[in-house]
This record gives sequence, structure tokens and C-alpha cells, in this order.
Amino acid sequence: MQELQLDFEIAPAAAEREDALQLSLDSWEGPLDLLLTLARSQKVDLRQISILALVEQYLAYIDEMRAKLEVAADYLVMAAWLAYLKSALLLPKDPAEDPSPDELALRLQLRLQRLAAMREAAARMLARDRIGRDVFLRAKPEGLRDVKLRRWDASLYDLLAAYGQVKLRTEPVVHMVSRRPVITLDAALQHLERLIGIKLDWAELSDFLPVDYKGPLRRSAIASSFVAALELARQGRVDLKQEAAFEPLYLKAAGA
Amino acid sequence: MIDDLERAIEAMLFASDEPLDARQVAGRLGDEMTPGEVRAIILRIAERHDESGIELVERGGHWHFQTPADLAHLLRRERDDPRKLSRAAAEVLAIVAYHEPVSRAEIEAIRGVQTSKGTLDVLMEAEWIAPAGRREVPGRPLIYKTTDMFLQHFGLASRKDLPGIDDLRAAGLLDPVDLAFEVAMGELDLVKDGEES
Amino acid sequence: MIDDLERAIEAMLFASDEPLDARQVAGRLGDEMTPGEVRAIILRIAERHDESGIELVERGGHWHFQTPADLAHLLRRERDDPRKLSRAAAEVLAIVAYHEPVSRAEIEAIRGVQTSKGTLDVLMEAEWIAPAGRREVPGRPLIYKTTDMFLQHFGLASRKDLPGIDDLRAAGLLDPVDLAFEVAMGELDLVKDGEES
Repeated sequence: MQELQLDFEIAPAAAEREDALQLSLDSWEGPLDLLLTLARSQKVDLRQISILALVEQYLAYIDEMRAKLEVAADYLVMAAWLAYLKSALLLPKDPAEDPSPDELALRLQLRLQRLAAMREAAARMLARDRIGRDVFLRAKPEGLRDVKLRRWDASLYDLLAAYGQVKLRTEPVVHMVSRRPVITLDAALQHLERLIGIKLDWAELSDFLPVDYKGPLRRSAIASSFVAALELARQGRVDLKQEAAFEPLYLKAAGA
Repeated sequence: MIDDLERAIEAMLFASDEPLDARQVAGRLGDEMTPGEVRAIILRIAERHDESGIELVERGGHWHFQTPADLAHLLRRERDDPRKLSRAAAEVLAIVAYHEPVSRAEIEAIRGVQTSKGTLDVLMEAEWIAPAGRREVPGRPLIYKTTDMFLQHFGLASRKDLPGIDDLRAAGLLDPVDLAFEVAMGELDLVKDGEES
Repeated sequence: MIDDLERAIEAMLFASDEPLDARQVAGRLGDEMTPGEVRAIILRIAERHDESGIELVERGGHWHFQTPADLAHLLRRERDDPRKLSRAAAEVLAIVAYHEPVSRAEIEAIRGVQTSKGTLDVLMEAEWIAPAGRREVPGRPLIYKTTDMFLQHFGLASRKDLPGIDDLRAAGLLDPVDLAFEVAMGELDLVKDGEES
């Protein structure tokens, strides 16, 4: 893969790679970054680098740094791990060891390759023709605009109705309760008392209602007749029966 | 084939944040072009864009790109956004119509509730009411009246065509049916008024 | 002679302060053009501007006019200073672009270092990357992808144009280390098997 020098726009700390070894650790984006730069100094393809040589370079570099200043923990952790790797690579192979030092070295190499690939990709990306640096847009485009024209809707009726309300609101208020279609308990009692003598056998409560009661009137009649039936039962004048909850209610004259 | 100089000048005029004259262009090119030579090239560029969706125009010796005026409607798209007038606004409008000219304080006295500034703004935006001077009382409040647009919108020849109170009663608009409900709705409108302002 | 439709579309693209796609243009024209038909006309306009000082380019399906890169030296001014990126930000941006969608943990696995919150913030503020949902793994980490603004800024018609992305993919360099490791070990085993037989 082609090696590209990092774009000049990349932070100055990274700019002087060749002299990097003279710089402080602040120049590095972590131990892997330092390792990659050291690997690059071997001037070979990352696939062919000597991991052992790389480990030695890193350890030597960190030692040098530690003499001068405090080295961040993650660089030391890496150093310890690399020291372990180095000894494992140098010792006679132990087939029982898992993972083997060769596998660890391979993993390290793969990581370095991946970081190197992204570092080059970043440089190539930054080197593209960028808006504001290489290519330019119109400084003051007219712009496309969506203008909403608000239109208010109201009819003359709305207007007059609104005025009517204002007038009403400010007039003295008189409450009137309008008459609603109901069958009173008294009326139901009278009706039921009259009919109970005529029907001899069990009959459904609804059979006692006049057929011309419809809608709300009929509902009212059912309610008041039911209460009337309970009242007559209490007085011992009718018997009631119901098979189960919500089943039709039957009644007949008591003792009939 | 467009030559490099013409390309360069075209790009300059395109990217510049203000119109450029021939002298400025020549200066930026940095070589020995005279403003006259630059001008000749600019005219060539303008001609090339003739009849297209881009035009290069001269204003007081300075050149800039713009979109042709006959295409302006594409850049500014207007869309109707109809809205139902709120009940509060309808009430205020009715009061102005029946009692004009009225001040805001008078409107509030008639409505029996506070009127937000937003409600009057809506009616002025609709061009149904307009300020009609000031009442010569302490504080000199602004007074409002209805407009010709108002008469037009509501199909009235003049304000005299507004039905009188007796007409409203005859039309059932003053019936106290469901008064409580209407009052409740009025209170809802109050909440809306608060939001509008 | 350029027809009216072509003029209209050219004017729209020229006047717009952000890149437009064929669907937006069709919508604004307000008649029965399909995005495909609009696109054909856009390509015709782009071709007409070829080799001139203004070019019409496609970025992530959106089109805009810009100056050609080879004229940069004439147009570049000191004030034209695109956002400088730190090395960390440049790397993170590349990782998001080449691996998207990626989680922060995945970015860190490649870089071998923690990513400061500020780095992602800078890239999100530039609107070059944006959250793209969550990875359905334990912890449901947020994942990031690049935006159309990213493509525009770096002059990419689409992500396929990212420099060297095909080579990187073919070389397995966009695969995670674990996967690459399995592959490498598998190849080793194959070699060993071959040696044994």
C-alpha cells in the first residue's frame, strides 16, 4: 500500500515523524501509535516487520523516556506486555502454552496493519478537494424559500355566533332546567298495580310496558317499573323471579 | 473549448461574496491583463450563460451571477396555510365590527375577559381590523375599526348590513341553550389566548 | 437552445443554499416529473458546465455547483480556512467512514487508545458524523456513521469513492483483528496440512 505523508493539517505534534524519537510522549496517540511509528522506522512492509526487533525498540524508547519524565500508565502496561512477549518468543517453544507467543505476535501485527491502514486513509481523505480549501461554493446563494401564506378562515355566521355569545355572557344568567321524557315512579306504580291483576301467570317485566314507549322514554319506563316492582314485592303484592344475574325479571300477582 | 483565463474569471465571479469589477478581477489574476481585456472575457462568459438558468449581470460596473428574474417564482414558493379563526378572535372581531372604533380596554369590558395582544395581531394580519387613531382619554389608547377587506371577506356591503341585536335573537343566536357549555368554551378560548401571546 | 425545464432546474440548483436531490427538485417543480426524469436533465446541465469555471457535482445523491479544484490557487484566500482537524479527529473520522456503522468501542479497538468525548463531538458538530442507532449487543452501544455533509465536504460522490476502500476491503484490513486472526491461522493450518501430506 502506498505510503502517504500525513496531511499538513494534522496536528503539528505528529508532523515531524522522522524526529519523533526526540519528542515527548505527548506526541503519541497511545502505545499502539508509538509502536506503529517505530515499526515504520524498520522501512519494511508491516507484514514483514520483526516483532522481536520492534519490541526491543519500544522497550528501549520507554526506558529512555522514564529516565527523563513520568511515563503514562498505558505505555508501561504495553511495555510490560511486550517484555513478556519478548521472553516468550526467545524461550524454547512450549506447545502447551496457549495462546502461543507466535499467535500473540501475529495479533499485534494485525492490529498495527489496521491502524496503519486507517492512518493512511485519513491522510488521503484530508488530501481530497475540500470545500472551502480547494473548491468553493457560491458565497451568497439566493436560497430556496418556502413561504407560508397564512389565511384566516371565518364565516359571517361564526362572527355573529361569537357576538351572540359575548352578549349572552354579559347578560344576567337565568338557569332553566328543561323537561326531559321520563316515567315517574308513581306513574309506573299505578300502571303495574293495574296490570298485575290482569296477567295471571309469570310474565316478563318488559311485557308490562306500553308498546308505544320508545327510546329514552322506554329506558326510563324500565327503570321506574323495576323500582315499582321491587316496591310491590316489598308490600307482598307480587312475586319476583330471575334465573340468573342479567336474565329477564319475571313477576306475577302474589298467591296467584 | 473555454480557455483557462475564462474559466478562472468565471470561477472568481461565482465564488466571490460580492460583485467584482474588471479591475478587481485583473488584480486577482495577478498578471498583466488590463481591465479592458478582462471585461471582454467577462462579456464572453455572460453571453455563454445567456438564456440559461444562470445569468451574469453588471450593476454599476460590478459583475455578479444571479438567477434570472423570470425564474424567481421557483425560488420562493408560496403556499396557502388556511387556519380557522379562534373563537376568541371571532369574538373580538365581532365586537370591533359592532362597536367600532373601540380600544382594547373597551373590547375587554364587553367580552368580560382579557384579550391577548396576539388576538388583535391575528386580526390585523388578516387585514380585517386596523388601528384608527387614538381615543382622547387618559393614556390615549389605540382604537380599532374594521377594514374594507373585512366587509369583502364577510360579504357585507357596509357595516349597516350587520344584523342588529333583535335579528340575532330572532335567529336564535341569543338563546340561552347550553349556556354553561358556551361559557366553558369561552374559558377554553382564554387558555388559547394565553398560548398565543 | 436550453429548454424551460432545464433552465428552471439549473436556476434551482444554482440558487439553493444546500445541495438538492432529484426528488427535492421534482417536488419543487410541482408537476409530474419523476426523480428519474429530473436526474436525466441534471446530468445534461452538469455536462453543459463541463470544462467551465463552474461545475455541477453529485455528492451522496445531492447536487451542487462549485468551482473546479484546479482553480483553487486563484480562489484561495487567507480567510478560507477549513476546520483544522486534530490527528485523533482525522483518524476517528476515517475509521467511521471506512467501517461505518461503528461504535466507540470498535473505534478504540482499532486505535488502541481511548477516544476523548471531545473528538466525537468535534466531528458531530461539523456534521460529518451522526449517531446511527444502537448495536444490538450487550450494553446496546451507540453506533456512528458519516453524513451527506461529509461526502460534500470531501468531494465524494458516495462512500464507494473513499480513497482505496476497495483495496482495503480486499486486503481484509477493514475486518476486525479477531476475524483476520482466524483467517491467518486457517491459512497457516492449510500450509501445515499441505506439508504433512
